[in-house]
Amino acid sequence: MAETLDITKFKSKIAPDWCPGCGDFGVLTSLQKACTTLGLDPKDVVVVSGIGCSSNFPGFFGSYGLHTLHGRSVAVAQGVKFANPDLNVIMTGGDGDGYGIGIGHFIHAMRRNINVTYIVMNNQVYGLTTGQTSPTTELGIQTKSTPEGCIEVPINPIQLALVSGATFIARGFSGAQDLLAETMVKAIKHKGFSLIDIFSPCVTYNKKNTYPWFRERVYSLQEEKHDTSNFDVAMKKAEEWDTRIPIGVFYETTDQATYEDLEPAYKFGTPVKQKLGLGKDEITALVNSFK
Amino acid sequence: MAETLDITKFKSKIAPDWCPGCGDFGVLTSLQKACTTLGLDPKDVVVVSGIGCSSNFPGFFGSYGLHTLHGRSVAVAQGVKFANPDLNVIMTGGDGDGYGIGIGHFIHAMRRNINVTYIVMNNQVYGLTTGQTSPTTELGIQTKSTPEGCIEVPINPIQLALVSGATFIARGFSGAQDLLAETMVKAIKHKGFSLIDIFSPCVTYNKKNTYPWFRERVYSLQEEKHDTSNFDVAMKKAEEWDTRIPIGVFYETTDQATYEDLEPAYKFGTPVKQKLGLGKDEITALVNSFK
Amino acid sequence: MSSSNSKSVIVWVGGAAGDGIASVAETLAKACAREGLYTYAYNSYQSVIRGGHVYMQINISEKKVWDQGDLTNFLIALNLDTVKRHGKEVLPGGGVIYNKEKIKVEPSDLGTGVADYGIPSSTIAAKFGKSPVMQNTIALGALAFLMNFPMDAVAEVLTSTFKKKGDEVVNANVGAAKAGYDYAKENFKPSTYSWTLSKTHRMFMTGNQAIAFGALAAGCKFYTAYPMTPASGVLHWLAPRGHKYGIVVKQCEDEIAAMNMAVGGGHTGARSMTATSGGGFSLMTEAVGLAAMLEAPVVVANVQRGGPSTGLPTKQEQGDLFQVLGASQGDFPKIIIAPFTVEDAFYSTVECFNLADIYQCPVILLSDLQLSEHYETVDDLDFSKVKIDRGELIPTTATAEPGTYKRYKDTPTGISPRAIPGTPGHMYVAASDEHDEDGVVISDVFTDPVKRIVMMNKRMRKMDTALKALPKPQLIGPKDADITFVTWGSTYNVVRDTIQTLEKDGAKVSHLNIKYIWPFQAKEVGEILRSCKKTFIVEGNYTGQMERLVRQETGYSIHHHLRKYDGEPFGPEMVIKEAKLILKGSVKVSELAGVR
Amino acid sequence: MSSSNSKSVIVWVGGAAGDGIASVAETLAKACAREGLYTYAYNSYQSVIRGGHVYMQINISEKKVWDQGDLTNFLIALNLDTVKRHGKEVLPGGGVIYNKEKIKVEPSDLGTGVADYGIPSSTIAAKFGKSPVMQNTIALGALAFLMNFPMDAVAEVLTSTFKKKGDEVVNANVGAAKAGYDYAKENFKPSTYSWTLSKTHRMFMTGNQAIAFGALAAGCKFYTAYPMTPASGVLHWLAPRGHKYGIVVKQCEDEIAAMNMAVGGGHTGARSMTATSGGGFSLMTEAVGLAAMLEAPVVVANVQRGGPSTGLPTKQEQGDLFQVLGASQGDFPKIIIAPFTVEDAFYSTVECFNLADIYQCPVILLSDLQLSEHYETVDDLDFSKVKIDRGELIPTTATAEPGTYKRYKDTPTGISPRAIPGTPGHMYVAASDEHDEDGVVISDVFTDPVKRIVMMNKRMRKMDTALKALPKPQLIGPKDADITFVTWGSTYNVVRDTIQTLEKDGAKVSHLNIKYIWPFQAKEVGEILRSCKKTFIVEGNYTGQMERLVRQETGYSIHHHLRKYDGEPFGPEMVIKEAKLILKGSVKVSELAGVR
Ligand SMILES: Cc1ncc(C[n+]2csc(CCOP(=O)(O)OP(=O)(O)O)c2C)c(N)n1
Ligand SMILES: Cc1ncc(C[n+]2csc(CCOP(=O)(O)OP(=O)(O)O)c2C)c(N)n1
Ligand code: SF4
Ligand code: SF4
Ligand SMILES: [Mg+2]
Ligand SMILES: [Mg+2]
Repeated sequence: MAETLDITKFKSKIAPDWCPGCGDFGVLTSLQKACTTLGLDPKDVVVVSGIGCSSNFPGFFGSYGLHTLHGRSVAVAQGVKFANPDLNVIMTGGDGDGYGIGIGHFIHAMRRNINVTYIVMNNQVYGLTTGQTSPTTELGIQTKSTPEGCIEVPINPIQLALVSGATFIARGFSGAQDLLAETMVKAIKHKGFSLIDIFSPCVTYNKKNTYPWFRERVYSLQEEKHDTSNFDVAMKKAEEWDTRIPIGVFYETTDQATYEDLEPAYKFGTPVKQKLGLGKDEITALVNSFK
Repeated sequence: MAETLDITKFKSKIAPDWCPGCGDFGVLTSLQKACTTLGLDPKDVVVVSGIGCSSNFPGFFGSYGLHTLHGRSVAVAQGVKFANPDLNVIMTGGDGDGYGIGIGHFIHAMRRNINVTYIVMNNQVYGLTTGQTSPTTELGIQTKSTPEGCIEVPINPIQLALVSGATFIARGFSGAQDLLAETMVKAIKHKGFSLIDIFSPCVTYNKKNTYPWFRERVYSLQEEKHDTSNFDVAMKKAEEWDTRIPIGVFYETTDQATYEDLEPAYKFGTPVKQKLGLGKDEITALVNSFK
Repeated sequence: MSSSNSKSVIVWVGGAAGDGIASVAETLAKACAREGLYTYAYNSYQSVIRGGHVYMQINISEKKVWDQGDLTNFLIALNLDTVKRHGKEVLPGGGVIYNKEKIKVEPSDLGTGVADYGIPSSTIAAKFGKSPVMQNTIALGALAFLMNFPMDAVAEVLTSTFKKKGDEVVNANVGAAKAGYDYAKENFKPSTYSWTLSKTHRMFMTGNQAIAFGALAAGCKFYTAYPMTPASGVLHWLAPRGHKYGIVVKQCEDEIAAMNMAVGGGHTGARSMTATSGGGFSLMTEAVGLAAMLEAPVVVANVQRGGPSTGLPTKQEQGDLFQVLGASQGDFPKIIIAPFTVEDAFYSTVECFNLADIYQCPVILLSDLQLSEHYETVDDLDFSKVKIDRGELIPTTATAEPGTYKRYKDTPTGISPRAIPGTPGHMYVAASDEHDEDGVVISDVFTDPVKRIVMMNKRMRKMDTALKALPKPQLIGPKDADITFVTWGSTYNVVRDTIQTLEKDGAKVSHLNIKYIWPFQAKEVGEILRSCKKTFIVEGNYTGQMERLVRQETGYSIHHHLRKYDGEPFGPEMVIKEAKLILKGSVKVSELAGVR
Repeated sequence: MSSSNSKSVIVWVGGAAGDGIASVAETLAKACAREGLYTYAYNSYQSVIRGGHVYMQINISEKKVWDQGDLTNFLIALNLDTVKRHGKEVLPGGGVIYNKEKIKVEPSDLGTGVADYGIPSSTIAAKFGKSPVMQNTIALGALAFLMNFPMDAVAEVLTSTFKKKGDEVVNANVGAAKAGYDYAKENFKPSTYSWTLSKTHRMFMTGNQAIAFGALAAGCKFYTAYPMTPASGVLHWLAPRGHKYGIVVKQCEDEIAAMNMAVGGGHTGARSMTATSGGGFSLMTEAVGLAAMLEAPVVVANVQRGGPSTGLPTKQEQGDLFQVLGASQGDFPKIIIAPFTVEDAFYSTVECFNLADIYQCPVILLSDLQLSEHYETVDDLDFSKVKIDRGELIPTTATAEPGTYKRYKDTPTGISPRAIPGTPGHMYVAASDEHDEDGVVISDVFTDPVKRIVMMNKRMRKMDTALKALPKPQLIGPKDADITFVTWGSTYNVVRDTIQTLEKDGAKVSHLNIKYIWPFQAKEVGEILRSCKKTFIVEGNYTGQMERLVRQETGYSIHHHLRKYDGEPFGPEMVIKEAKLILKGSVKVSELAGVR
């Protein structure tokens, strides 16, 4: 992506207050680049987050934003999209927010194949609450809430998305910004539910999954000419961890109709743009239907 | 399973009030057979349900029971198991209860590989609330809440369980009771989280997925010598629908430690059986730790 | 109630779930409505799909009926259980209609003066196909004769109901009804009833239908829900109409999603609503606070049922008042409205959407099972009263100097002009964390106590503004009444009925119904109650929640109360009885009444 | 507060999150505690992990300290921002301690009579390794000299703190502290402070630690939680102790799971608890009603923080009273207790577990951020007061004729002997639907109104039984006081402080603290308040929730109130000021006070 890109349009007046070195900085810049590249108008972009360090994202991004409840970004964001499908709706949040308390909304939103993009800053820990275990914390990792080591098998967001009907499934690393920005461009362009699970290291509370740890392991699926239309291969790739970890697009399909394609009410146009109230004849017809 | 089996021990004084022909009758009998076959003592069995027609199950079963909140059976049941791992904890409920509102608890319980058995009476509809769409309703099906047809891709419980860490994953059909009872025996014997997703037709509100519809399609994985240790094949088998639908055990593993194996507090014995209160020395040590 | 008015009749239809009780009852009620009679039908059903004991109570009169009444004149019994349970509740002069080839009724099952209207329904039904519900239609025909109601009216309704199923079905049903009518004519003594039929066609609807219709009329464009009795009726009415009127009707994965989606939709500019009952509302409370903090308009209906917990899923109660008052943590602006009649449920719903837009806060419509699920004839609605007020909504065509727009501007009314996503030059972030006028959160770098106070005061000021604007509570009846009833929600109706009777007996009675529950109109309610001689509150819960709220907000303790929490609705008889005792002075006033 | 007592001192340590403020403060406070001084430390922090403005207020005295005080004697400023924000809040005679090689302080930054204690900390620190926090230790040493506090005491704490890190670290820290002490000795004027050090070792703990310790002492065997400020401290204390004391400590996927699991654990016979703050409590409410209906013992703590919604995550408020009162639909038995000191938090938690077992219902421990997160010296706890009462629990060895056991037996107390799963012959199903004495649900076939009433009354009767047994509220102070304070939760402490000052000035003052919030002790509270001349409630919320609850339950309107909702705790000064105005009669009484 051209380094000369002028992303000021998507900058907010607020400087991010993440810890110096936090992975979320890279995610922020990448999304600013992606939206700029796509030539989006900030007024037509709504970034919706939950609660967490990563969920402070909208405050640092220059567009309409919603900073909602812990675990509810996906629910609120769908409400935004249902009400006004013309908007570009992007959800940003953390692993605890999305895969922990919010997992129900996440899975059901994917079933709907609603046309939104979900960006998860996965640092495998609860940052804002000062370092407890998260649904993606590795087995054995000691945290404030698991001093004897985590004993729950971590969630595999990619596989979960694959079996739940998401139609664009990718992974990023905030240490590989250009690839990340490119992936975001694809995700936002994609019609249907797109997920980008991003390794966004927590330099304060995650002493294992650090920048160097990921740098040693990550490789680009696209460079390896991975076939993004093959569900089974995507499932296999999603198993890789420990030694080699793939980033980039795992799976992509446009065979599945989007919610917007199927919702019958939209034939009257965008809900927020319809004129309200009933006409005389409509009233008479409705009143008679009760007689 | 021997037809001579005397299941009275697991019968309750209450006659089920399900609609005549409801699939849940077959599930009830099968579990009574399974528990009898396993020689369990009713006092050591706790059946925990949510809310729904299927969730009325514990009232008709002769053991300890809990009839909790819609979507919360898995959460409450884990509490029961954590407090007293010596009990046989069985969760019974519906597709809406478990895969809709309760999906978060379902997935996180599987990650824990906690040693409980989850029996889902999947009728692909909301029965007790008189026939709305459910997370397993097929695309296009008309219900009270989707008069124009359901437009959300149904959940695939088997695949969801496979990627979420469940260690025993099976499917049953209440029209094939002996196989179902056998499967239940295996599931309850299994150490770790076991799921049985059961086709339990709603004769009142589901006019498509009926007994005949299933009878024409279901076949036993075990008769086809399916390799239950092969994750990938299980994933493939779980894709089959429309024409041929597999029932029986999809996947089974004992490689994964159970929650009971890993929880350090259990070295003091079953929580409910420990004596309560602190000893003199413990008190002194704790008090001094604050000084 | 019937006994006090000869030009009225009460009919009960009882049997098991699945016996087709609702359709018998609806046909009868519709026929009456079309002939110009008033009807009120309350269905007492259970949380089971087949079986159990279900009975529909239909109160029919030439004058407006306020409730289901107490005892019945006619009982259509579709099974023996119904005879055993209700045979003794039939009034002298009335009778029990049943299939004598299926049910064996002992004289001892019926009270004295109650006729045995056994019919060989199976034999008769055989002539009209083998549908088991045909005997219900026969009973209906017999009833028409016994209450001296025009058979044609019944036939007409049956025709319109079954016409989509073809002539054969229509003829079978009409034929069966006529056969029932004729059998009764030949075998039973002629009816004492006589009716002046105005022929005015009235609407016949439930409270839930009125709420749903109100939402449609108010321009609701996004309705989310998770099914829950007794709120599902709203979903069931809107779902088939969404694609006809451009409303996105969405069944969600749970109530948390339903509420949070509605907040998102409301924030984005679509009039959004969700409805549930107490259990689902529990899960919505966190997002109620969210809406208040984002200042997003949203309407949420809680249709109360019997609690606690899963409780009595199909039964009447008014036990969620404290729940909605305490919904979500902290202090924040919210509006709570309790509709009290079917008509009012329609208008109140429209009002909820307007108030949500004007005050940019969550508005809770607090209904109850009886109000929401009973059927009633409704006089024509006045659509000129249906006005749409979006409040201080900035047009999406507007522009502003970048960085100048303050979403949460501190204003004298507390209301800040609102821009929705898509509006040029007005970008902001709406945050659930405390924020400054421009929306920037203040909880991370330094939680400035001064800014915090400004924002708290601004939000809460909206309630002072609302208090000035809301319609004032009105005392119905004479200033010098001997007794003043206090009600909220559906109990308004049984009390109206009671008051008619008491007034007939010459009592001076007044009535205060509390519709606007929050912000509470403490000054007006306090003044009204303090001006009354004897105050008497009738509400459907154990702890007297409204009685307590009134004391909390006004310091005034209501003298007497009648509470019910057995799941069944109030009947006029028990209210009249208590009121008369109070008038006689033979009920001691509640402990706190009168103390300071 | 310091000004009123020469034998006390207030120290503030300010900087950014991550500067190591807590450790400086803790070392100081611990040292004081070990020497026999009383300390109270309140940390004002933000919802950010690094940066932002954080400052710890430490109040130290020979006599018990009740709060953080108002202004400070010494300010240790770790960054310039701190000097700018607080320089003017240092009392005359005090001073600002800082690294003059890093920060440039203008005389105008400080008030008159405030000394500039700049230290070349960077240079000095260099001798003791390159850890950036070393300069904090130097400042601490300097402070020891300036407040005339034994250097050895500080050294001792540093030694015990760092000994696990090895001698090198110990020596570096002790060395740095000494160097700071020496530098101050050479360059600053000698201290005016003098201390009588009793050397009594006291515990130094937070309210959350007291709650967690109480749970451990009460035999809690199952603790579930989802992290949430300011309740996480309980989880953080219990987690590392679970495997040492046989407690299953479980972080769950959300608060819904945390609460429902705890209900399951409690039902099964393990003493179970969960803790959260308002937002998480919103999600728990449905299961609060579940516990009440199953009659399962469970303890849930709501540690209040600034609301509404996400609000002020790290700030003080008492805004969730209505939320806990309205938790879940319908009417059901619940007990709500608000601990008021760190000691009481310990005893109250034990009490909660006993009450949960005795009354077989949910017990809510309602704490607040200030009480739960401030550090305080605590006099030795009396463990003879720690009794474990399981209530009417049937031994698992018991047997019964199959079918004879009635889990929900209707008894005079409302309490039914309770069998847990695994007990022979006592099998039953606990249902959230309304049920009969034997547990069989009555909501499906026929919702028998009579049975329903029996069960409702039985459950609610437990609250009458509890009301008789709960310790009665006590008025502290003279019967004929000129002013009576009313408090709940942490405001008890600042009011105790205030009262000492007022009494010094000769005022007759009394105090009623409300600990048992539900069931509300209406009779006693009402009688006490009505016997008082002037009543004055101090609470930390906008709407005066306790003031309203008192009126609701007693009909009595408190005369005056002081409310705070800016996120910061009450300081004694503002309370004293208001109290004096009230005593002077120059504050008009609240509108409702006195009216009936
Ligand atoms: C209902 C509710 N429960 C708990 C919290 C407390 N909380 C805030 S952020 C957070 C988790 C943050 O973890 P994650 O989502 O991974 O974001 P991160 O800080 O790691 O970026 C929690 C538990 C809350 N705000 N609301
Ligand atoms: C919190 C909450 N929301 C909604 C309901 C209403 N409700 C009861 S059962 C049910 C769904 C039942 O469907 P399912 O779980 O599939 O069971 P089935 O009746 O089909 O066997 C719903 C929505 C409830 N009881 N509680
Ligand atoms: S705590 Fe972790 S996630 Fe949060 S800002 Fe710091 S580095 Fe980032
Ligand atoms: S409605 Fe369906 S699920 Fe419920 S009892 Fe009847 S057949 Fe079974
Ligand atoms: Mg995280
Ligand atoms: Mg179902």
